[in-house]
This record gives sequence, C-alpha cells and structure tokens, in this order.
Amino acid sequence: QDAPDTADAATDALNLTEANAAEVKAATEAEADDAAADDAAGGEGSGAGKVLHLGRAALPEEVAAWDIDVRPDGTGLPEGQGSVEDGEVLFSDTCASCHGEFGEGVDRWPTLAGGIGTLADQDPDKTLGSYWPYLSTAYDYIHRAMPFGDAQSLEPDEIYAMLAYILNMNDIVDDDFVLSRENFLTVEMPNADGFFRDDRDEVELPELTQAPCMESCKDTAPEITRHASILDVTPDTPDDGAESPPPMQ
Amino acid sequence: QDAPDTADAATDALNLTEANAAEVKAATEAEADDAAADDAAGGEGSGAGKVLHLGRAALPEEVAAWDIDVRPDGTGLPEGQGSVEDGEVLFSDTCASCHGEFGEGVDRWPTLAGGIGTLADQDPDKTLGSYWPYLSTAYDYIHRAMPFGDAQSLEPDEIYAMLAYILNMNDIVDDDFVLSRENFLTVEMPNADGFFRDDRDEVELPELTQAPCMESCKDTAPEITRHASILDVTPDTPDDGAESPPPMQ
Amino acid sequence: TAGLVPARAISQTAPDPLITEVQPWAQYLGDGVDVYPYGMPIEFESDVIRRNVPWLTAETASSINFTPIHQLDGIITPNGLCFERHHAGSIELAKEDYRLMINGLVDQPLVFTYADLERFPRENRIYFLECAANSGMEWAGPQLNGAQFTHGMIHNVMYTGVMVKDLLAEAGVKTEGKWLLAEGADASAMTRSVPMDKALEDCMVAFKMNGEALRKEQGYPARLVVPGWEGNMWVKWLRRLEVGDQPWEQREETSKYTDTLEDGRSRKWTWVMDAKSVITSPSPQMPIRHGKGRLVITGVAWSGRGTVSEVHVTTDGGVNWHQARLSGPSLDKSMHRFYYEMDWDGRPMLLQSRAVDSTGYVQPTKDVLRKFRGLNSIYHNNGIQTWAISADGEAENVEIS
Amino acid sequence: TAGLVPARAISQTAPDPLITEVQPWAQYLGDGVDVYPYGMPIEFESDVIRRNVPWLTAETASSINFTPIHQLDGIITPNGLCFERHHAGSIELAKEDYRLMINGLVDQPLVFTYADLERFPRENRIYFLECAANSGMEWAGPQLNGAQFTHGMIHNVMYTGVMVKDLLAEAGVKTEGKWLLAEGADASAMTRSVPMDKALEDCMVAFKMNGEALRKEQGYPARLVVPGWEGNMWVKWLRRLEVGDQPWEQREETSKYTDTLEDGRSRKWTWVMDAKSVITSPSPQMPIRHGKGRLVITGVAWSGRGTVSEVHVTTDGGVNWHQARLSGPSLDKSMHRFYYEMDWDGRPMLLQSRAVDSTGYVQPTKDVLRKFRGLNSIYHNNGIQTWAISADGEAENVEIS
Ligand code: HEC
Ligand code: HEC
Ligand SMILES: [Ca+2]
Ligand SMILES: [Ca+2]
Ligand SMILES: [Ca+2]
Ligand SMILES: [Ca+2]
Ligand SMILES: [Ca+2]
Ligand SMILES: [Ca+2]
Ligand SMILES: [Co+2]
Ligand SMILES: [Co+2]
Repeated sequence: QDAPDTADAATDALNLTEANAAEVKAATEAEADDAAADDAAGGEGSGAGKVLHLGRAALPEEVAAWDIDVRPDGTGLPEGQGSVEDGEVLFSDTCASCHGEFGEGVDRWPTLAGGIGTLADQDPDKTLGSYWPYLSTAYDYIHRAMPFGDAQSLEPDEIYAMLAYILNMNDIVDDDFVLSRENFLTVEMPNADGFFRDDRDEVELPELTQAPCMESCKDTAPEITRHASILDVTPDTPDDGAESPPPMQ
Repeated sequence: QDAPDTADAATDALNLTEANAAEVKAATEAEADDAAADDAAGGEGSGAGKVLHLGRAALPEEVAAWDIDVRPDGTGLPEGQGSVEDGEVLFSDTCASCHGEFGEGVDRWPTLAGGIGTLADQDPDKTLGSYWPYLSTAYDYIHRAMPFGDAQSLEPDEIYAMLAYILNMNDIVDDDFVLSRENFLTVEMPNADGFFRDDRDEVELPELTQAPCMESCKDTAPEITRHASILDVTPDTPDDGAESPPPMQ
Repeated sequence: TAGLVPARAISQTAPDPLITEVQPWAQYLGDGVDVYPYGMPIEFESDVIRRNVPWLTAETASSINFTPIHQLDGIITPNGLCFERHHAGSIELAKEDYRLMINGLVDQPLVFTYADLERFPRENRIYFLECAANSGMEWAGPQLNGAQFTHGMIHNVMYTGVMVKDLLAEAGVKTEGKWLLAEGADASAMTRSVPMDKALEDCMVAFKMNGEALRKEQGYPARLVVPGWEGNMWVKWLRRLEVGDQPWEQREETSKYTDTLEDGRSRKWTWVMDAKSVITSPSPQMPIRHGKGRLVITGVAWSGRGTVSEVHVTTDGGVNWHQARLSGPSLDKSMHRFYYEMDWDGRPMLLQSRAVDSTGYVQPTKDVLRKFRGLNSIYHNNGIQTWAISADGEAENVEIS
Repeated sequence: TAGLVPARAISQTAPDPLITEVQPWAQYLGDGVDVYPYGMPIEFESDVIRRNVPWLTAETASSINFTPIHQLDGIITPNGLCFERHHAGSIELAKEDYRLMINGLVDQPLVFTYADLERFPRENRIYFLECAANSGMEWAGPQLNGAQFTHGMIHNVMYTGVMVKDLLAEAGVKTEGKWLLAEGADASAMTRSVPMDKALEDCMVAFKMNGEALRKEQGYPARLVVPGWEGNMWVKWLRRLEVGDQPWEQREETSKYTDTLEDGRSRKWTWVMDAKSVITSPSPQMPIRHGKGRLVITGVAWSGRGTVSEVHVTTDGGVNWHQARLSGPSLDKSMHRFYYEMDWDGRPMLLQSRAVDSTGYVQPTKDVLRKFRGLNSIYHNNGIQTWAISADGEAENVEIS
C-alpha cells in the first residue's frame, strides 16, 4: 500500500451522504450577512479598541482579596495597631533569623536598620530607615512578601507592631510608640525628600546626543587603569568567590 | 559587605603598575594605521567578496575519499564489474531482508522492481526500474547510503553486480548481463525521457497570479465532499492506524 | 451584527476561591535560579511536542516528525519543536570532528574546520524551511486530521551563518562551474544539486539557529540554507560542496522530490516553494472550546518567492473572503502570522485561508492544483486547506465543492 | 595593510583521517524521529547555560542568573537560555488556575481567565528585556570577568500577546486613571506602577515567547511586556492590573530600582533603558583561539528609545572608531547584532563598542556616566565596556584611561 491507495479511499468518501451539509449551508448564509457587516465597519475587524465584552465582573470579595496594595496617602491600610514592644517579640520570632535581632541582617540577608545620613557617603548604607521615602511601602511589602517563603501570612496588628519595631530600631520612633492606621501618616521618614523624577533627558541627553568622535579621539594612547582579574570573583574559575565578594543590592 | 566595597577594591587597582600598558600602547599605534587602511577601502570591511585566505588546501587523497558522487555522464564511476548472477547472491544476502528477494519490498521497505508503464495510471508504481531516469543515480545512491545502516561498506564490483541484478529484476537487462564501468552508459532506463524542467512559471503562474475574487465567489453554497475522519489514520486518536494506512513515498 | 455580540458573561455568583484564598504559589517560594541551567517548557505544556506518524515509514531513522504548528503563535519556531526529517537518523558530529570540503571546478580544493567557518563574515536571516512533502499525504483527499500533520513539515528560524559565495570565493569557482553539489556527513550522505546562481545569491552555511548552536537533528554543527526552496536541499551535517558544470541527478532529485503529473511525465527542479497558508487555530487539534462570541482565527502563511502581502480568510467555504491582519515582521521567505477576529454565532463554518505573495501569486484551491498536476505528484501541495467547524466547535479536515 | 593578510595556512602534510576514513556517523544510523519529542541541545553544547553568581545573593529564590550572551549569535535568545530574575522563585501556575483582575478607577472591575485572554486580538513583537541592574556590579570598577556576567541580564524574544489598552477598554478607565499597578501572583506579589500613557501606548500581556508558551521562569502563563523599559516592570505571573490616580511607590520602585547619585539624592522613575552595546566575542569567556589573521568581532546593541542606527567598534581603546556592520532585522526596542571583521596582527588590543540609537543618543563611557551619577547608582549602567585582548588572545574586563 502506498499514498495513492489512501487517496482512493478518500475519493470514495465523495459519494457519501453528507449529514451536515445543510447545517454548513445555513452557516454559510449567515456568515455572508455578517461579512458584509464587518467589512462595512471599515475592514479592520480585529476588535482592537472596541469593547469586546470578554471576562466577567469581579465580585467585591474578590477585589478585596487581591487589592492589598497600600499607597503613600494611606489608601489600602487596614484597621489595626501594634506597639514597638509587641513588635520586638514578633520580629524576633518571625524575622530575626534572616534580618537579625536588630535588623542588622544575618549573613547576606538584607539589613533593615541603620545607615541614616550615609547616602552621600562613598559607601552608603541603604535601609528601610535610611532610604525608604514612604512608610506605606514597608507595610505593603511586608504584607505581600514577608516573611520570605510564607508571604501573606501576617495579620494587620502584627504588621503594625513589627513596623513600629523596625522604625524604633532606626531611631524614627520612641520605645513606647504604637503604630496604627490612624497615626500612620504622621511618621516622618528621614529620606522622604530624597527622591526626584528622572531628569536624564535634561541633565544627560544634551551631552549624550552629540555626534561622536570617530578618528584620533585621544591624544595619548589609552592605558589600562583597572583589571577585573584583581578582584577575581567570577564564577567558574578555580578560586570562585575566594575574595568574599559582595551581595547584590 | 555590599557592592561598593568591591568597588573600593577595584579603585585600589587603579594605582597598580600596569605591566602590559606598553604592550597595549604599541598595539594601539599599529591599529591606528590599520584603521586608516580599512576605512579607505570604503568602510565595508566585512571581507565579503574578498579572498580571506581561510581554510587549507585539500589533499588529493582527501578529495578522493569524499568525492564519491557519480553523474549521469558516468563521471565518478570506479573501475569494476559485476554479473546478474553474482548480484542475485549478494542482493539476497545484503538487501533482500528489506527490499525482498525480488525487489518487491518487505513490509513498508521500498520496492525496487516492477511498475514499468504504470506512471500514468491512477496508482503509479514508481521503482528504480519504472521511474529512475539515470542508472548513475542508482550506483551513486547504493554506494553512499546502502545497505541502510551500513553505508559505504560495498566494493565497486559488488555494487555493479547488485545493480545488474536489480536491472534484471526490472527486465531491463538479460540474465547473463555483466554491468561494468565500460558498458554503464549503454543501459537504457525506461523512464529516461520522463522528466522535464519545472514549468510552473509558464503553465501555472498565468492562472495563479490573477486578482482573486473576494465577494460572492460561488453561486451555490459549498458542501463538504470529503472527510478526513473517514480514513481515520491520524495518530493520537483512539484507533490509530486502524485502517492500515499507507507508507510515505 | 449587534445581535451576535454577547453581553459580558454572567457574573460569578460565589467568589472564586482561586482569588479569595491565598494560593500556595502566592505564599511559598518557587524554584531558584540554579535549578534549570538550560530551561525546558513547564510540565503543563507536555503535549506541545513534535509527533511522528508511525505508519508513514518503515522505521524512524528515515522518517519525519511534525512541528506542532497548531499550538504555536508568532513566527518563530522554538528549536525543540522544529520538525525533523532524516534519511539515516540524527547523528552526533562534534565541532572538532567537522570538516567542510570544497572541490570540483575550483582553482584550489579546500578544507575548512568549524573554527575556520567562524572567521567568515556572518549574516542573520529568518527563513521558513518547508519539506516539499508537506501536505503531500493530502494530494488525493483529506487524510490526516490535524494542522500538525497536514502542514507541520515546516519551521521558521533565525539562522546565523556565512554566505556560500564567500566560501566559494576562497576556492575560486571556474567559469564552467554552473552547479553546486551539497553533501551531508550522515549515513545517507545526502546530496542535492543547487544551481550556481542560487548558491551565489542567498545560500548560507548556517551554524546557529535562533541564537544558539544548530540542534543535532537540524544538522549540528553546520547545514546548508537554501532560502525559499524545498527543505530537502538544506543539506544537514554539510561536509562537502562540489562545483560542477552539470547537475548530478542524485536520488533525492530524481527518484524523490520530482512531481509526477497525470500523463506520467514528471517535473524536476521544482525547487521554489509556492505561496501557502493554513489556519492553525481553530483546527482539528484546536477545537473552539469557548462557545460562540469573540473568536480569534489565526494561522501562518509563507512564500518561497518573497514576502506575503495579503492573507484572506473565509468562514463560508470561499463565498466571501476577508482580509486577515498580518502581525509581526514581514520578512523575505519567512513565515508570516495572520489573524482574523470575528464574532462567532455558534453555527458551523467552513474555514479557509488564502495567501497572496509579493509577486502576486495567489494560493490555489486543491482542485486547481489537481487540474494542473493530477493526484500523484506527492510534493508541493500548496492547495487551500479547509476545516469544517461544527456547532460544538470541533474542526475536521475536509474538502468542499 | 596587505602585510597583515596571512597566506592560506600550510597544507596538511598527511591526509586527515576524519576525511579519508569512513566515520561512524557516515556509516551507521543516528537517532530516529521518535527519540526527542521536544528537542534539547546536543551534548557538546552543555556549557551553553545560564549561570548564576552564588555570592551575589543570600539564596537562589530571590536571585538572578545570566544569559550566555557570549556564546549566542543573531538577535533571538532561545527560551531555555533567557536569564532569570525572581523575587520568590519560579512558580508553577496552571492556565486553569490563572486569573487576571482589573480593578481600581474603572467602570467595571473584571476578572479574566486565561481562555478569555486568548480571545483578544494578538500582536507579535520582538523586544529586548534588560534588568536595570545589568552591569550594575561594574559601577565602581571592573568586577566580573565575562560578558555573560557583566551584560547577561538581557534577553530578546518574540512575544505574542494582547494589548493592555484592549484589556483596559473592557473595564473602562475613568478619566482620573493616570497610573497602572501591575501585580504578580508569586510569593513576592511583585508590583510596579506604570504610567497610563505607556500602558496604553505599547504594553502587552504576553502568553507566548518565541512561538511557544511562556516559560515557567518567565511568568507562565502570562506576563506584562513594557517595551524598552527596565525588566523589573515586566511583571511575571501577572494577576492584577489596578488603575489609580497616583503611583504606588512600591518597594521595587523606591527601595530598589532607584538610582542614588553622588549627593545622596536619588532618581526615581528611571524606566527607559538607555542605548547600550557590548562585544560578546572575543570576550573573557570567548578568547581568540585561532591566532592572528581574520577575526570576527561581534556583539549586541539595543536602545529603549527605538532602534540602533549605528554601532562603532574600536580596537585601540577609543582612539579610532570603525562603523560596525548591523545584521538581521532592525526592530524597535529589539536587540541588534553587529559585526566588525578585521585582520588581527596578533598584538594586544583594547576592544570597545559604542551604540548610537535612532534618537541620536550615543552610548557614553563609564567615566562620563560616573561624572553624572557617581559610583553608587547601581542601576542603568550603560557605559562602554572594554575588553583587553592579550597577544595570546585572552580577553579581560578592564577600564582604561
Ligand atoms: C527566610 C528569610 C527571611 C525572613 C524570615 C524574613 N525575611 Fe524579609 N527579606 C528576605 C529577603 C531574601 C528579602 C529580599 C527579597 C527580594 O529582594 O526580593 C527580604 C526583604 C525584606 C524587606 C525589604 C528590604 C529592602 O531593603 O528592600 C523588608 C522590609 C523585610 N524583608 C522585612 C521582613 C519582616 C518584617 C520579616 C518578618 C515578618 C521578614 N522580613 C522575614 C528574607 C527574609
Ligand atoms: C535495513 C533495511 C535495508 C537494507 C538491508 C537495504 N536497504 Fe535499501 N533502502 C532502505 C530504506 C529505508 C530506503 C529508503 C531510505 C530513504 O528514503 O532515505 C532504501 C532505499 C533504497 C533504494 C532507493 C529506492 C528508491 O526508490 O528511491 C535503493 C536503490 C536501495 N535501497 C538499494 C539497496 C541495496 C542494493 C541494498 C543492499 C546492498 C539495500 N538497499 C539494503 C532499507 C534497506
Ligand atoms: Ca500502489
Ligand atoms: Ca488598590
Ligand atoms: Ca574566581
Ligand atoms: Ca556597606
Ligand atoms: Ca565529484
Ligand atoms: Ca485514528
Ligand atoms: Co471581512
Ligand atoms: Co574602519
């Protein structure tokens, strides 16, 4: 047997009664009308820009379950409160194994406290205390992502308490402070004014859109000033990581 | 430790004596001359179209080892000869397990004999005998690719003999025929004149480059004339291959 | 047509627990960055695979499998899903063991190592590769029920390689050199004759596909690329290029890949792949499961003669045709992706697509092709494909009046 | 320069047995077409993998690995080699379990299933995705010795997906809606604020990459695509889009992905990725092994602002620059491949490349960047990379005067 034999069988099929021929014919006529309609609409037909009535309405309980974000203006903060004191216990139990009892960071896990006033240093220490402009971000993030590996497991009161403790470690609030939804916006973050919008267009682009030099661009022949091989932190070479290299920010 | 610490280390590196600075400087000057030269050549520089002097000369033994092709005019045929009689034995030993004692093909392995005069039939039988225009192709192919799974294992005399036998099975040569390099071009293949150059441009394109109909292209609604489901030979459906489907050509 | 646009589906009556309950993946850690140095598809996609049709051939070493085009989108075929056609299996040939010889009518026969190839100027081009036998099983009538099987002997890949003309320039082609024989290193020692004009125009020796090394089954470490021409010419594991004054008339260009017409005479040198298209979804392996309303019809189109300039889609078996929307880069001799979006009323349809290429060639119906070529030409079936869609969204490979 | 062009290498004195003896792969059958339903690279390419740098992070679930850009060519990154950056690991989220919510300042909050997404009009676009931290370890000086590590937080893929503007049109954005929060379904519940103009201009929700389903580690089954902007915004496992009148100032847009300048103040909203390029070969992991003579220098260039119009290459550390040759399609916000071919005299070189984009932006030196930004800005390091090539062809990551 080879291909044409099968073809014979297919050819035989020609003579069979087509059960769904009538059905197809009906479809054919309906589509002709439809086609005229969509072509009249300009031949675009992709539906882009039109409301297509896809998806379904989200239920309030569903929106509530996922709408967990908190904004700088406090939108999204739930009812609740927590003290530095309670926070210290909770933090010690749930967070300190990675971040350290005083937010100093165990091994290469992130540091959460300290560094205020170091941002302009040669070696800035960027922490929740020294760097974060908004406290809302910390509430939001701890709730959505911490403890690492057990996200969204914390209750509002616990988060307020741990946050109070983290603020306290950073000398932003006193030992008897109780953080709550109500006083949330009164907390002043040290680096609140430390950010400005991207200004590369104004500051950098004028210099970086000049026609570049193509020939004899340097007066003296360039010399090597720094070598990656000195640090020797590249994986897959014999002494990987021998120089106790830095963690990633 | 974090990234800037490493940076410090790198910065320290700045003050090291650069052992190869002189070396690099020399390179720099040489390259400047070179650059002028290649830019003068029109800035193309890719080397496309130029002789680049890559590769090495092939040795005669090397060319001989790989230059195994045989052409219709006999170019490439080695010295040698073989009889139908010898071929029958050789074929039976080496080829018949797949192609059958009489070239009829075992199971779905290719047929090598028969079918002469069937090419215009509804069900043409295309074999070495009925279809192949040049005997050279058969010598070439058997040597380069057969026996399947033990390619390039045959000696010229063996190939001539088996080919004589295949021709004999196809009634192209007599039982006492001896095929050799010398008489190779005298063998007349039945379908030698059966081929012509692609003429789609002249025969098909005039009709197939007409602006196509877009609307109301058929007077009566189309009906289904054939169904793939009747053959039911598609894999991954419950009754795969139930209808003893055809091998591929 | 307003009546056909459904109102938004009825709201959920009870909240969806997938939303209201914290799911494991939203709570616990997933895999780290050290788990998959070379990534594979997620387990849920284990049905997106090349499939062979065991009954097609006597064994799997000279056989074919099919790209799951019905499940793909865009124009790039992932390397792991590019269909395979071997004549003696897929071999393992290390770069160190690779040699490419140029001989014949040249001033100096040469041997290149793999490292030599890398020193030539490189080009990057996206091309389709279609087997001349693609849709070949369908010449005489609909046989296989799935776009993967009817049209899956195709893939579309970005090649990086060097130009054949640059390689030949090294050896120096003599004026009598009008043909090029390409030969593979596998146990079929695959050979095809390529006219010198084509070889010099745009043929490449490619060593990368979609950025990485050629896959083993696509000719690692180097294959010939013959843009727009039948896949069999794209010799894999390329080991030799011979320059000659005549074509070689090898087995794959006489016994195979020649097109026998109704009168028993056969066309040879039918190298260029005519314009063709197919709707990949819906199709027999991709039924409509969402019921009536918005429906995205999609497919691919290509032409060995240039780019695809238009694709037309019909839902009524060719009475009325609509302009499909082409999406993604439109490149010479590359696949093109098309879409036709519509509101489906839930009634049976007869779906077809029709490609028009940049030369004005219009993809013909199967009946027109048969008028020219009869039923036995096996190769180069670029006829319009019909899928019959039933009211329950199932698709079937059919032919229509 | 004629003196530098070497004569063809000396002929082999004895015939090469790889040619004169029939090799096993030319005699025996290779693998059949049923062996690899989804193909993987040949064993000889087992060193072409994503690599992580264990000391960079405390653990692998919030970490990064790097695309082996030094071994790739062309402009497409194969899916299995696209670098990974997770904040809580790579999760398994089945299509059936997938939900996408739109809420906030819209007329009607909505929930889409995966099947719903497939019913929107689809687009196909090739875009680079670069992590804002790519080359970040190099701000203060050369640290890692390999293009994979200095520049490998990038990939370039063809996405198939639906336009964010079409999804938002379903919910009806209120006039006050000026920002969009994108949120992921993983245990980091990754969030980023995207200005509405960008969201409506060209953002996509993609479900295919290079033709097949998104890979697990790239956000299966759906991710956000934010063309030309920093990779962190391309939220994976996208589960929610909220429309708001203000940005959210989330952790990844305040604590991270903000650029601290020398005076201690920090730039925020530095979304667009400036034009950048790197020579991928030769490079520290890709030394020149063939000695002097013809040398192909290659690399990639990209710009978040448009296309790359020119790449310049210098071999003398920036004294003289040459136009590189761009090869392959030049697409908006996509990688571009460049080559500079030369005759190498075997002496040390200082190699650099410099991209110029369609807006006229010229890739700066690292020193110019440091002049603007100091040493501590971590992100958005698009400074010119220098490789020092030694006489024996080794390459090292260096900085020069
Ligand atoms: C198992 C280790 C682990 C535990 C336990 C853990 N964290 Fe974390 N924490 C991390 C990691 C890792 C990151 C960084 C994640 C990333 O970058 O994606 C992080 C980041 C943070 C950050 C952001 C730091 C920055 O500078 O951006 C805060 C705030 C934080 N954790 C607070 C907490 C609190 C509060 C708890 C306890 C409720 C906690 N973490 C428990 C590992 C941990
Ligand atoms: C193990 C099975 C096997 C053996 C043994 C074998 N062949 Fe084949 N033969 C094949 C297969 C399979 C093909 C088709 C290969 C392809 O299409 O790539 C083939 C093809 C051929 C063809 C081409 C048929 C055509 O129509 O194109 C010829 C001629 C041939 N064989 C001759 C021989 C001869 C002579 C021998 C013995 C020396 C031999 N074969 C031994 C399996 C075999
Ligand atoms: Ca038959
Ligand atoms: Ca909200
Ligand atoms: Ca090291
Ligand atoms: Ca520090
Ligand atoms: Ca020859
Ligand atoms: Ca079946
Ligand atoms: Co229309
Ligand atoms: Co130049």
